[in-house]
Amino acid sequence: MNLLETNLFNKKIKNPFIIASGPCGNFEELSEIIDINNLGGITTKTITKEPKIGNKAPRIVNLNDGLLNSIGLENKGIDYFIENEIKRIEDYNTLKIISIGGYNEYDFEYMIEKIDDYDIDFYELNLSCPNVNKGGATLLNDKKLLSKVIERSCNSTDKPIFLKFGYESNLEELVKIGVYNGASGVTLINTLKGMKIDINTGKPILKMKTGGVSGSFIKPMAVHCIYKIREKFPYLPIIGMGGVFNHEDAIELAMAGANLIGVGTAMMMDPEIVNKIIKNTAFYLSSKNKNFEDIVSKSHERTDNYVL
Amino acid sequence: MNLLETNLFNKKIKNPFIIASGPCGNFEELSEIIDINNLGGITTKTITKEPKIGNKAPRIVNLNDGLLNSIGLENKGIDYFIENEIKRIEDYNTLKIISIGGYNEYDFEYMIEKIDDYDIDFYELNLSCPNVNKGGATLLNDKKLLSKVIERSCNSTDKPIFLKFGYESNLEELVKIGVYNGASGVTLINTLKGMKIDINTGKPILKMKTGGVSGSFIKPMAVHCIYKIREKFPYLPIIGMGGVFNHEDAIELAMAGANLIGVGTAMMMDPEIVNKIIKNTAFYLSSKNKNFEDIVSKSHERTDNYVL
Amino acid sequence: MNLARVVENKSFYNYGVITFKTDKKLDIEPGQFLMMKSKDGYNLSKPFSVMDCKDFEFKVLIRNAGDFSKFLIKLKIGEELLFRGPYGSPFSKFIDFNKKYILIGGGCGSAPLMHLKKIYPNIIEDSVFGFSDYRIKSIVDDDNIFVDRIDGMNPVDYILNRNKGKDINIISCGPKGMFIYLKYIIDSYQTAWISMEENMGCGIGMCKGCPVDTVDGVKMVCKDGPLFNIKEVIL
Amino acid sequence: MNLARVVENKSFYNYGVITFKTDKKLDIEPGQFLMMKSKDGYNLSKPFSVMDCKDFEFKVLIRNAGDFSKFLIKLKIGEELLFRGPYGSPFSKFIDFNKKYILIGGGCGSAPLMHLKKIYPNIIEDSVFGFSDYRIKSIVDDDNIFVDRIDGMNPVDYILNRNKGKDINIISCGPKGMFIYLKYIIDSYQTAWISMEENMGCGIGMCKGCPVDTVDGVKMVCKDGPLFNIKEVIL
Ligand SMILES: Cc1cc2nc3c(=O)[nH]c(=O)nc-3n(C[C@H](O)[C@H](O)[C@H](O)COP(=O)(O)OP(=O)(O)OC[C@H]3O[C@@H](n4cnc5c(N)ncnc54)[C@H](O)[C@@H]3O)c2cc1C
Ligand SMILES: Cc1cc2nc3c(=O)[nH]c(=O)nc-3n(C[C@H](O)[C@H](O)[C@H](O)COP(=O)(O)OP(=O)(O)OC[C@H]3O[C@@H](n4cnc5c(N)ncnc54)[C@H](O)[C@@H]3O)c2cc1C
Ligand SMILES: Cc1cc2nc3c(=O)[nH]c(=O)nc-3n(C[C@H](O)[C@H](O)[C@H](O)COP(=O)(O)O)c2cc1C
Ligand SMILES: Cc1cc2nc3c(=O)[nH]c(=O)nc-3n(C[C@H](O)[C@H](O)[C@H](O)COP(=O)(O)O)c2cc1C
Ligand code: FES
Ligand code: FES
Repeated sequence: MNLLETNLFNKKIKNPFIIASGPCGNFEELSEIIDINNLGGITTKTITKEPKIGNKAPRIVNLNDGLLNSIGLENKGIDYFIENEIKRIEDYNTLKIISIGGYNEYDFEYMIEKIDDYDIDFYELNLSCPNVNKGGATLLNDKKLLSKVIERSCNSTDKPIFLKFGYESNLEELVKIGVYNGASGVTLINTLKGMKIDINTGKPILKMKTGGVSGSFIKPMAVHCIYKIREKFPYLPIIGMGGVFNHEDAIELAMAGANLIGVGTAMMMDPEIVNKIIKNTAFYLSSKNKNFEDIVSKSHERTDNYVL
Repeated sequence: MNLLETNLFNKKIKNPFIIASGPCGNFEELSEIIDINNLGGITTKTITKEPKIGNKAPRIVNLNDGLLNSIGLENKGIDYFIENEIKRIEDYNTLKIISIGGYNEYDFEYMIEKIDDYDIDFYELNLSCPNVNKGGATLLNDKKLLSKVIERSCNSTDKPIFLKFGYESNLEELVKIGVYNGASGVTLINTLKGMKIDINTGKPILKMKTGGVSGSFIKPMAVHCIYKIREKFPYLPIIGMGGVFNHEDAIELAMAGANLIGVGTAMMMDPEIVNKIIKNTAFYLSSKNKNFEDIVSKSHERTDNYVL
Repeated sequence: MNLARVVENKSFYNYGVITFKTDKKLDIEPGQFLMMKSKDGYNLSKPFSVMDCKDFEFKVLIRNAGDFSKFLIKLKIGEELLFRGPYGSPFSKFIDFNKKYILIGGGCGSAPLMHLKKIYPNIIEDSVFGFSDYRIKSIVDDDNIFVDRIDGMNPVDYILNRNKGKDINIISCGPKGMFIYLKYIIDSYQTAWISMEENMGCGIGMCKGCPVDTVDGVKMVCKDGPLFNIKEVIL
Repeated sequence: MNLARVVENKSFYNYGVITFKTDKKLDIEPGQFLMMKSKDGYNLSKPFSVMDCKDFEFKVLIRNAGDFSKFLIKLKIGEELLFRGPYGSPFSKFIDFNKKYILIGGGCGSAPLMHLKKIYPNIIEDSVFGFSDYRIKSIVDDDNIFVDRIDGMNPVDYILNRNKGKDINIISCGPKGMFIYLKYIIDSYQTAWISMEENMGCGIGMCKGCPVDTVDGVKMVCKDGPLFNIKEVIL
């Protein structure tokens, strides 16, 4: 019996570990290092309608136990993706999540319509990339536009749609808007905004100045966001991510309420790490005689043993 | 000549290092360890109108290079403060900042009126404590109430008022509201919300579940917030804080735009650390032949050498 | 903070007894604790009771509870760390030197009691130090160490039984569960001092990080304790 | 990731030459790099070129640039770290083995060129390795190491002068400023291959962290490079 197996929307998922959007690109390089079919799922790097050349270098700064990036959603656009990448991705025997980003409801609709007949499982709308000025970021400040984007996207497909948010002051409200407009789940959390200044030059190290902070030290914020949303939405599927580097991190996010666990920055540090996390989580569960699903949302259990 | 000396509102300040609100209480214990008069300034632990007994234990969790706390603004209230503490604080020969927190404009006005005739320098309105449910936290969600609180506070005193905010999605808007209603400066940043779950018990470690994250690993977020506000408000006094443990951290925050530098969590780790930071910053400045004020906002300089 | 260098480390996976040498002459009374941290990183200092102390050396008994205690247990001879203190009120502040005391230690809580026993042997009537790992005997030398149950009893029952009828004054240090049990079984005319533990921030009373509920309101373990009268504490 | 153990560390404050031994037989071509990280912590792996490599051993030349390189320089014999790779295209992919090359190294950029020189001595016409700290000579052994200016010239001018009139093919590795100068002074009929550096994330092309602008659009240093034709790169 596979202790890691889990279910979402009647789909059997081998294990809860999925590749977070971005750090692993579209798995071409990764597939030469690990077997993609062993993963619970994969999320593409966010695809946009038009190609984006991304930001100028430096795009990456290592922080102590964290990472600051300003890739700027570099990608070749939806048409290139469909011509050159979707076929390879269809062939992986794993949950396939397509991450898309855009400026308005038409962008999202356009992309979903182009891609919807391929063998993919979920969409993830990247509503929270801190690295694009005109992009998803502003959607969060314009609730009407946000509602339209979500509604129109959900009307364009029968597939489940996840909304990806970051550490936002009004996260609960945003999730409410999402659920109200038809989203099936949420992905928490995207990177936080951060900056590092080189004190020798007096200049921000990233060419774009501000970037997104990910990695180990955003985990407490991720756990908080996941917990808070799980508390308010007991049955909403949550893909949790933020600072997962080992099975203990993964279990913490699961206990906070994550149904699936995304691994991002850790894969850049060591592309084989996800296999280690899968193996150690399985070992942990078997030593506790539990399934993965038993521990999901466990931190919300009442003392009277009521289980969500 | 004192390279560290700086000025705000025509007050000479010995050096830019001030004790952040909270971690050092009201300096009774600290004054037995270091000479308070050597500091640039001190901020009291946030005082409320009524006494608060704080949250249940555990209130503190160590994170790797960070700290999670849910003290819950434990304090004995404004009356006790005035009867028992203000006299001792008046006697320190340093910049005195009084931090106050409340639920509405009357709370703030009441406290300011009680305290305004004492020998203190600035007020700091704690609008962003993540550890109180009914308290400052909600002020940020109610812009009308927030405006009233700020306006009424500013009308109650001639002393400068700083507004303390955290890492908020709409930080710029909040600062705008503050400045519009008469605030003299801002303090950035308060703790972020975070949680840690003990995976052995499946329960959040803090009794209050969610707490405030401070310490080394919030520095990139602090630098970002300070930078962003300095960019929009070139002349607004900013007290910067968040993860300052050594002179390099302090210089980074100063370059981002901080006029004064608050030290919080680091003082809990080592109550003497602020003296080390002051000494090393002085040494750094003298080796570069610069004043502290020369490096404030340095990261905003254009290549054409335009200095803010 | 002050520097301390490891001069001896007797340890196995769960527990360690580590002796440190410092440059500064130490004056640590039984019941007091030190705040310790590694030289690297930006973590809080953590509280540890002193088990023995003389001139420039002090000894601590460590339970492997998490990252920092694991780091301590793994320290090699010559390696260094930082500490400050001593903090907290010493046992001697509360003790009536005309009385006799029974010491009840649970796990690492035994450390300060062993220190007390060594410095003031005359006031000790009896003692028991309960551990859950028999290997503790290979690193801590005391006749009253018991592992698990003694004659089928838990250490608290055992020692109270053994001293039945005496005018019992207790000093106890250990896990909260032990105190709750102790409070439940001792009679109202008996005195018991307990040494509380709580997650700490500053260790000196300024951060309000280590509250304990008492009949007189919230107090701080680090500054107002760690020793409290069991009747005073709301467990 | 693989484990490597330090077998030799020759270093002073600014630079170090460290030899590692591994369990896995290595096959690293000149020009390739390894991604290295310490065993603890959750930091990115960082790229370092290999300076020499044989069977189970490899050697790197490190400049003290920040936290991780400082950590490397301080490693003691027997200490371990993690690495993966080799990554990046080897020089041999671009080199015309019928031609002769001039190697121009700036600082640590000299490392892969020294490796190339050792493996393919026949294709090297001349070389210069410029450093700013004379102590480098105590840890790196090569006749063509120059510190600062040579006969009043910078290393680039010096070596081009010394080889005037020859059919010049250059391979260069070093700071960006050197490449900008090189691009400015070489003639359009001359070939120059330059090995680019950029802050890296994954090291294998998936994260898009290490862009370099080229006449054919944005490329990744780690996957499409690190060697590029100087004419192709927009510096
Ligand atoms: C006055 C005092 C004296 C102490 N003396 C000793 C001693 O002599 N020997 C010894 O081994 N330990 C002692 N402790 C406990 C010791 O401080 C903690 O075990 C230590 O901080 C754990 O750090 P860690 O990084 O290893 O584990 P962490 O990962 O920080 O904690 C592991 C577990 O212990 C809990 N914990 C953390 N800090 C404390 C704390 N201060 N008290 C109780 N539980 C905590 C956490 O919630 C967690 O569940 C003492 C504590 C106090 C307050
Ligand atoms: C293909 C390749 C090969 C390299 N080979 C060597 C080598 O053989 N020896 C050697 O000493 N160094 C080499 N480097 C550079 C080395 O990777 C960086 O110096 C190292 O990552 C710095 O890490 P740090 O933690 O010490 O400093 P950090 O604190 O990370 O950085 C210090 C400074 O260097 C900058 N920096 C960080 N990473 C890089 C980078 N990858 N390239 C350029 N600047 C950077 C930062 O922006 C900062 O200004 C190579 C880099 C690349 C891309
Ligand atoms: C280099 C890099 C690129 C990323 N690109 C994307 C992206 O294209 N779309 C997206 O939704 N999230 C992107 N993210 C965010 C991650 O998917 C993830 O939400 C975040 O990094 C937190 O998880 P982690 O700590 O495991 O990395 C990126 C993160 C990194 C570090
Ligand atoms: C234990 C603790 C108590 C705090 N109490 C207060 C408080 O009462 N009022 C306030 O405005 N900020 C409070 N803060 C926030 C700090 O003043 C500061 O904004 C924050 O910790 C970031 O700085 P640091 O990383 O240097 O600690 C507290 C922080 C800590 C760690
Ligand atoms: S630990 Fe700070 S008050 Fe006790
Ligand atoms: S470092 Fe990730 S693409 Fe080059």
